[in-house]
Amino acid sequence: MAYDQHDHDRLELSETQLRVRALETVLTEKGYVDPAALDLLIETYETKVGPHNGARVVAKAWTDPAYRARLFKEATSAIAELGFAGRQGEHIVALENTPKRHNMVVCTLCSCYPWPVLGLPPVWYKSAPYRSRAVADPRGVLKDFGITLPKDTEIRVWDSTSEIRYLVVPMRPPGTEGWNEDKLAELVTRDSMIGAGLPKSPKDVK
Amino acid sequence: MTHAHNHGHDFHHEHGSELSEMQLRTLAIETILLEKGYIEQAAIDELIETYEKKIGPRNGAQVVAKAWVDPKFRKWLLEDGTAAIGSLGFGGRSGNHLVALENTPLLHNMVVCTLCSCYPWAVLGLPPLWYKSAPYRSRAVADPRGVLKDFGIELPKDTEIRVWDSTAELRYMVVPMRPAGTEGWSEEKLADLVTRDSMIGTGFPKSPKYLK
Amino acid sequence: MNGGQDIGGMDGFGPVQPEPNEPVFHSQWEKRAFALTLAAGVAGGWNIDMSRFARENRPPNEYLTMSYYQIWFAALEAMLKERALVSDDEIAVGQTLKAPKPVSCILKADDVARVLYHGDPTERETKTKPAFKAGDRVRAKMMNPVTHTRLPRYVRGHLGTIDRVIGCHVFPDSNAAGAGENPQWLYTVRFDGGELWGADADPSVTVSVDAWEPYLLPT
Amino acid sequence: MNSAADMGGMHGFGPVVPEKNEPVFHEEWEGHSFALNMVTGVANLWNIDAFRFKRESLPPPEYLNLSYYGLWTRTLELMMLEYGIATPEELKAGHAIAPFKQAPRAVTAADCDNMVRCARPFSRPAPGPALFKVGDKVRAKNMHPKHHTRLPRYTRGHVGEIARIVGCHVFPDSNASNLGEDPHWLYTVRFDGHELWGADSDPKVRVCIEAWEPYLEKP
Repeated sequence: MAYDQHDHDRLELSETQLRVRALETVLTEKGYVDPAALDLLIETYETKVGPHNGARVVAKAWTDPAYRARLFKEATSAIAELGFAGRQGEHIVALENTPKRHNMVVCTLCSCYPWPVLGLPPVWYKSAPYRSRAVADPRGVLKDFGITLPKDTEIRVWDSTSEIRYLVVPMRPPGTEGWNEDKLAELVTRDSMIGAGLPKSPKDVK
Repeated sequence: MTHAHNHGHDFHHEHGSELSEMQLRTLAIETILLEKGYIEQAAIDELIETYEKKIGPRNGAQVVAKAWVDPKFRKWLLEDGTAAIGSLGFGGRSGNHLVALENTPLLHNMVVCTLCSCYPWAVLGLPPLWYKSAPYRSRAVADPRGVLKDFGIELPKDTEIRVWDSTAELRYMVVPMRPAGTEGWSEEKLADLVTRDSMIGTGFPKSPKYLK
Repeated sequence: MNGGQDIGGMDGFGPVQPEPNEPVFHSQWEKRAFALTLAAGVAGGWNIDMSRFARENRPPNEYLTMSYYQIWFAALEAMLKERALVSDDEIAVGQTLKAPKPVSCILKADDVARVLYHGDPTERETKTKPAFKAGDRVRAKMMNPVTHTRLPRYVRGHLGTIDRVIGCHVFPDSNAAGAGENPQWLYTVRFDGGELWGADADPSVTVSVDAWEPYLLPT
Repeated sequence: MNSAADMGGMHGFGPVVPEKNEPVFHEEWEGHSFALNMVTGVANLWNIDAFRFKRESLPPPEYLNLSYYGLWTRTLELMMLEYGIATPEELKAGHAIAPFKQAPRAVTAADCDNMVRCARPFSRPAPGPALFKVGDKVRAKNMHPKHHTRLPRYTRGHVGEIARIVGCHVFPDSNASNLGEDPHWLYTVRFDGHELWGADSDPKVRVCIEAWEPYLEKP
């Protein structure tokens, strides 16, 4: 009896599926797109580019103070040193979480997201609940992720309205002294680089 | 009290659409309220009959026509809409606090409810679909001239447009300007010129040509 | 435009629901729609601001009901049709019915890696000086254009502080309309939560947006 | 709350499309949805502000996609559930399921006739003097409560002028949450179009709203 969003979605989806196939056929026939390019694009974002890139950046910033300084001064080039650059990451700014300040990234107007370091955004990042509430009630949103910050922690929300893309550098978890970059990178979650999560605890990796 | 079906309210069936689902769901609510003794069937019938047949823009048209011919009534109407309109026997639901807005050559009034669909039922009946629609509700306050264009109306650029957003329980009706060429007409004849839209502010009264 | 996309501060959408182990794409057609959007953009020659406007320029009820890649795909169809590269009847039957129009270039598989790595930077040279410097107080303009803009409604009319002068960047309001890049100084502007959301707001929250100079007024 | 109902100033919904010779109800069930809403009001099962709050609390995609009376029926269902008038099983079955409590008294046609004709004013005795007088400049508070409110978002933070002191009226913000009528002074406040929509807007447009005293502050 209730409005069933699911049924609605299913119907819509099958129709969209058919239209996508039809359009791909026509665009390929007309020579506007190269089918091999399509496959490569999908492969790139499905397997190559993803949060593991960002995790490398964060782990290096945790262990290498000179790199950390470069990252906060000029993130785009510091990140390019590790080979990550390009589409939807032409102008990257790194945001430093501290015990007093927590950063959180959103795009209220669409879904801007730093692709070269985090890959494509998850559905929740693009959803109306996140986009509508992150700017007005970030603490409430963090609760949806099971996170409660101390009341006096400043929360800085960054709404990605231009082509600047933001990457949160979370705080290095205690108990990771002497860890190498590879091991540290395993602690860095995607959500911690958006500001909707924290890195894993060292216990989870040992 | 038995099933609503037994009282001559067999809803039309339209399978597979939102409508058929809404028919069933509305019927379910009605049946439960009847069975539990919250309402009598006759109350439902009476309400539908009232708003479908008895109360409508004809009420408002009488108010406007009287204001056009009777300067004392006009003054009273603009000062205390509820009392003046009440003197013609109109009031009650969605007409407890009525305010009449006077259109002049320099000022055009237009009524909307951006937050829901508040409307002066007592003088205009139930609102038309467009009044309750998102296009009207979203645009009337920001682009009233554009909305008037949707109704085929263009006002002089220097006419002030005053939009009234019905956020409280006050209900507004617009008193349009009396069309020229109606000198000496009776109230009844004048009332025929007064359209619903002219009392919302999205239209003008009919031209006397249409009645002659 | 004040469309279905501009939802910062709106209530009623419910909680955020992260999906454990979310795949990059949820179905085959999403992958194709994604790749088609990127690839066809090269042939179609539109810019990112035109794409954004094509996505948001639909009835808000539709926008808020469609899934993410449905919106992308609908915008792709609209832009292709607008430029007469594909027609409705061709999509309906899934066949080419009209001869292709010549296009200046298409995305070849060999170029994918290079094109993605190079991206599409929006910073531009300028001889002008920025009107504001870090620390300046500014007011976001009260403006409600029906065309594309990147100034969210929830900051309009509010006072903020210039956090950073970013540089001179392509101005989306012009670029989306095909009126040229019209580069403008871009700033990060920080607003206090209390300024945006009223006296009852959480005092520990600030919100920053990137705003082009034409969006800002001195105080 | 900043709900989908609060759509003043939104773009993208398209033109207003008046219907020639529009019937009062387009479907028979619409008349019933309407009448049911009226009788439940007469039966005092809930107050009008609580009903409005429930209606606007629907998720925006649902609110914006339901037809007008579809929205009423949906809200009635939710109110019946919340106020214990029906169970989910009963709504699904479409009739009362024993055992249930009989209502103390059924609403009759005479009650409805009375409701239609007789005044049921929302004005109340004033608890004190009015804070503002006609001609005073006032600012609509920048507030974003999670509860029901009748201060549209497009006026918040803006300066207008008191055009009229209406009286002392039931306060919807309190009434909708069943916290009592809490009457407050009610004013008609007039805003210039420029103030609401910016310098590019039509200089001859003014917008009036009714605002309760707690919505207003000295500018």
